[in-house]
Amino acid sequence: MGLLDKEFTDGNIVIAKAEDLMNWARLSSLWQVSFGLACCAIEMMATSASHYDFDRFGVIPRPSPRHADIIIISGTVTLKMATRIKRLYEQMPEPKYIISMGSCSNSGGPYWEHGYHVLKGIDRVIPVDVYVPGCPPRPEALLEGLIKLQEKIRKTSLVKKST
Amino acid sequence: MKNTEEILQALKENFPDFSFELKSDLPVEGFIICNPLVIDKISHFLHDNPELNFDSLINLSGVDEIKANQLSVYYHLESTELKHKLVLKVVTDRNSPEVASVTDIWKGANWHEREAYDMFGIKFLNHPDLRRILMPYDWEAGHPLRKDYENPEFYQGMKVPF
Amino acid sequence: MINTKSSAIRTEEMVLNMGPQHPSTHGVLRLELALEGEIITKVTPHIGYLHRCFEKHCEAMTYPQIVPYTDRMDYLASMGNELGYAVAMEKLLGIEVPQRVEYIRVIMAELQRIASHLVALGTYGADIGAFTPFLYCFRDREKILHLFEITCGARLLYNYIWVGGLSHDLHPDFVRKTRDFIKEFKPTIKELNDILSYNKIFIDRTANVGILPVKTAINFGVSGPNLRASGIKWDIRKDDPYSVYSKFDFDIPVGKGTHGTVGDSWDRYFVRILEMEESLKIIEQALDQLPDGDVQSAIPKRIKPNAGHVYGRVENPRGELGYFIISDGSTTPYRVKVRAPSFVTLQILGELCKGYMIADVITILGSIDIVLGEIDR
Amino acid sequence: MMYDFFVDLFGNTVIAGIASGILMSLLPLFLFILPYALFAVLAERKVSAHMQDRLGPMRIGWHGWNQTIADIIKLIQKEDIVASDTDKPLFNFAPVLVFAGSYAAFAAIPFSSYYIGSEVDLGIFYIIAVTGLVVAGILMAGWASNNKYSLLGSMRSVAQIVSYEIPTMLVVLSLVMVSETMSLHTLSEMQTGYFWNWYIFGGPGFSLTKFLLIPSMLIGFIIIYISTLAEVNRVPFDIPEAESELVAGYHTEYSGMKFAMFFLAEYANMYAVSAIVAALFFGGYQSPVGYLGNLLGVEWLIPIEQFLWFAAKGLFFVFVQMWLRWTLPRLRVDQLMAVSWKYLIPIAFVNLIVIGFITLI
Repeated sequence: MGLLDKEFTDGNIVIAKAEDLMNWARLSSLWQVSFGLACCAIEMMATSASHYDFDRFGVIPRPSPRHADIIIISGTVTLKMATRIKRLYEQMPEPKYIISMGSCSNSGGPYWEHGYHVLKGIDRVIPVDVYVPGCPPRPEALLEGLIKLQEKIRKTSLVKKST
Repeated sequence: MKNTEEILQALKENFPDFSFELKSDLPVEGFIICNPLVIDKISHFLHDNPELNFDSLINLSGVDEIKANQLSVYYHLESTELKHKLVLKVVTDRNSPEVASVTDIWKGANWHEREAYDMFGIKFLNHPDLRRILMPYDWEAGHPLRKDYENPEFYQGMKVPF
Repeated sequence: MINTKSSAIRTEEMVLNMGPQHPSTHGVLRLELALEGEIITKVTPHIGYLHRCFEKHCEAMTYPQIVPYTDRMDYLASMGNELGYAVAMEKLLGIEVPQRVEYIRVIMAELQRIASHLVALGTYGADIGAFTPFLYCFRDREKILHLFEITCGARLLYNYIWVGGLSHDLHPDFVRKTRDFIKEFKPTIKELNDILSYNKIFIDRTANVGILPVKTAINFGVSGPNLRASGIKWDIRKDDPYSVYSKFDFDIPVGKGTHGTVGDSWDRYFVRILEMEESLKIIEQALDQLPDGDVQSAIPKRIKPNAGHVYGRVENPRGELGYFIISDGSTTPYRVKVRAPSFVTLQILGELCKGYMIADVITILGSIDIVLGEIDR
Repeated sequence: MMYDFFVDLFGNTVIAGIASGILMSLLPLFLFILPYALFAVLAERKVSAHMQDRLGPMRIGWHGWNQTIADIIKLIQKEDIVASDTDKPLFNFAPVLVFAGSYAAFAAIPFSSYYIGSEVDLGIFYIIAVTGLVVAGILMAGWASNNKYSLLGSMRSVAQIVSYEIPTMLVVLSLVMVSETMSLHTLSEMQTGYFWNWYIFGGPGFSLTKFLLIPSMLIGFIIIYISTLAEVNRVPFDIPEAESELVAGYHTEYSGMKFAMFFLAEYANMYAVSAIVAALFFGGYQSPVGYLGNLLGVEWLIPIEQFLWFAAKGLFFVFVQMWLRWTLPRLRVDQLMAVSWKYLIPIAFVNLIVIGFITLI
């Protein structure tokens, strides 16, 4: 079980500092599953390549889901593929994050109406952290999505939220 | 280089028992309608005859002609050596569609026929491996490119419509 | 005493499941490999993980609305897909398009061919283990994408070539920038050759692997660079010319078996490099001859063809892309069937891989250069 | 000498043994391996990036210098997945064994004339033997994961390491023949003075033998470099973890810190073999041009200089390994075996005989 599953009832300065360090480490080293689905995967590859260089943010592709922290759903998810993606997601160790890249995986995109074999949004299968709109999103948009995810991770806390 | 009329002539000479019908009134290409159950014999002839030498099947497409209550298959043939082309069409009943497979003549027909089976439910006789190809193997809602196809509400617990 | 019967080790075939998530299946392809040790006895491809119902969409959309969907089939060669659709539709409608449109289409299609081949070559290098050429190829591809971007605003899926015309005229800088690109790109082909094509290890890995004889290739309906690598000069741009290709002077590179047998993986790889050079030649000629005119004058206001059917085809980077369109006289097609080159080409994988090792499956799969978007449609 | 110091201090050999042992074994780990591994992983990413027209990590620390620290802290936080069908004891033990194997090798590596973890007379053979543990660990990992890719990867890896140990041993043997010692410390001491005393240039002294030995030594160096490259599974011999074929090879199923241990072991191993090459052929910790300490008459500067020289030589060879990785494609399994059995072993063997004759003269 990951460290994050334990929550503290009240925060103090030690926990706050440890939390900052852990959040910093997680947001700085988001390893991605090298997993592409469709058109968006090409833009994802372009983002990893020389011109946009995902590696600047510490994102490197890992072929095995066991090594990865983040999965970018890059393209149309079909019903046949959805069960596999769910399985892939389950194989990743906690804490794990998901970026839904492109209209297709957000909501079915251009295939929303007549796509008898298209899943209308990956969030029907697995939880999504950041949605990146576009068909396909430009690499800049994907980078923006990554930065948004980093902001989200920065705000996570080990302290149990009081209700 | 032969045109469709000449090929039709050659076919009629070789297969006096079979019926052929040339349709060339519609734009843009003319085609020959033949019997679905002997299309493999006709294809053998077209492939092996040195004067016709149709060595390549470029395309095979199923079509749902719902108004006539029939399914049809179009074959686009080409000879890379003699550089002529031919379109064949077979028509079969919509309720029990059966067409002879041409996979052992043109191996490339294999997946085309599987796709036609997947999308229209056309059964290709003597096909080595007639399974669904694009849709999941456990898809139960029918053949999606038929005009009267209706999509299921759920597939393996996932909602299908938007 | 040793009982030979009980001491015999039980052996069984191992079935290795490769994909749908695997770094080098080029998308969501699933291969079922039957192995004996590392030797392949049978390969069964399973496709359909990206089946996006293109043909169903065609039956529900009007003719101009289909163009964006064609983009999304072979997403590495969107311009080629659009061109194929436009060629088929113009054949069905019987309309002539202005010369400027045809020239721009050719320039775009050839630039797209280079971009697509760059991805193919780069990922091929990455499959074999050389990662750096992949990034060099993407760097050069980025320059082509920039040219597309100044023309129509999109990087990947353009919706640029319409039935009867184009969505935009060229940017004023386009001709100059394209000439600059050609000048820059020529040395990088040499760089790619030095780092990858003539590398001893690369040749050892690819030469004599996955040999595809011409007869088998034609029987399977293989087309494009894969067919030409087997040593036959078959190119729709020459053999069944469309658009204005008959006006240009260019060669059709074929596989020669330089480092092994004709039709092996190295030939399939190298034919693509030679094709990029030929594409540069075509672009240069087209830029020189580019006529003036209005690119939208021939676009029909309402597309409503007569009942009939047409098979239009173009030479896409991956081979012969054909559209079989049946019209019933309304504004939407009755049936569209796409003859996708990768769909046909992937069938030979089982034939090519038999008796090779796991590593060779990757080599062969990379060399036939498939795009799953087009296979599954 | 550390041991003697503690005997004097405590007056008891047992306590002194334990104390010096802890100090001796912990020192190289904390002072060298971890910082080195962190640096090497970053260097790998930076080197590859700059070779590929990219920048590499830029956002985390100045030019991404904290990148690997973040990676490690993140990996510690990750969930440790043990799939239900794995062989759990082996699965958990394998990364430890792999890391222990590569770490143990550092014990006999002479970092300077004043510091060797453990000065064994059979140093070079100890290193080669103890890195054999890595093979066992990899095989364990591959088997216990219950994953076909892992199994294939580990089987490839074992076949590869076993075949490439032979040319390594043959070259080491020829060096032993020339130098008549198996202790890396003595070997380094022999190559003192200037760079022409290095074994790559025929060894110390000026005689006919030295000049006759130079071509053989060059061949020996090339063979041992290639085979050590294969032993640490680097491109062009990275088939056990071949990303495009076997996903991640034998560590496909490992997550979190266990994966990090494989990762660190790989980089530690890279340095270990580079250090062996440096110690055998490139004068070990000896400076090629003399010491600043001698020049200034400052005795204590010499060990530090020696350490820096040794680190620099090792890192240079590590850099060459990275350089090759990002340049070359990967070989196939049968080709890999062919390189070893058809080319390297016969050449190394002939080389051994030639060196034997030369030393007899």
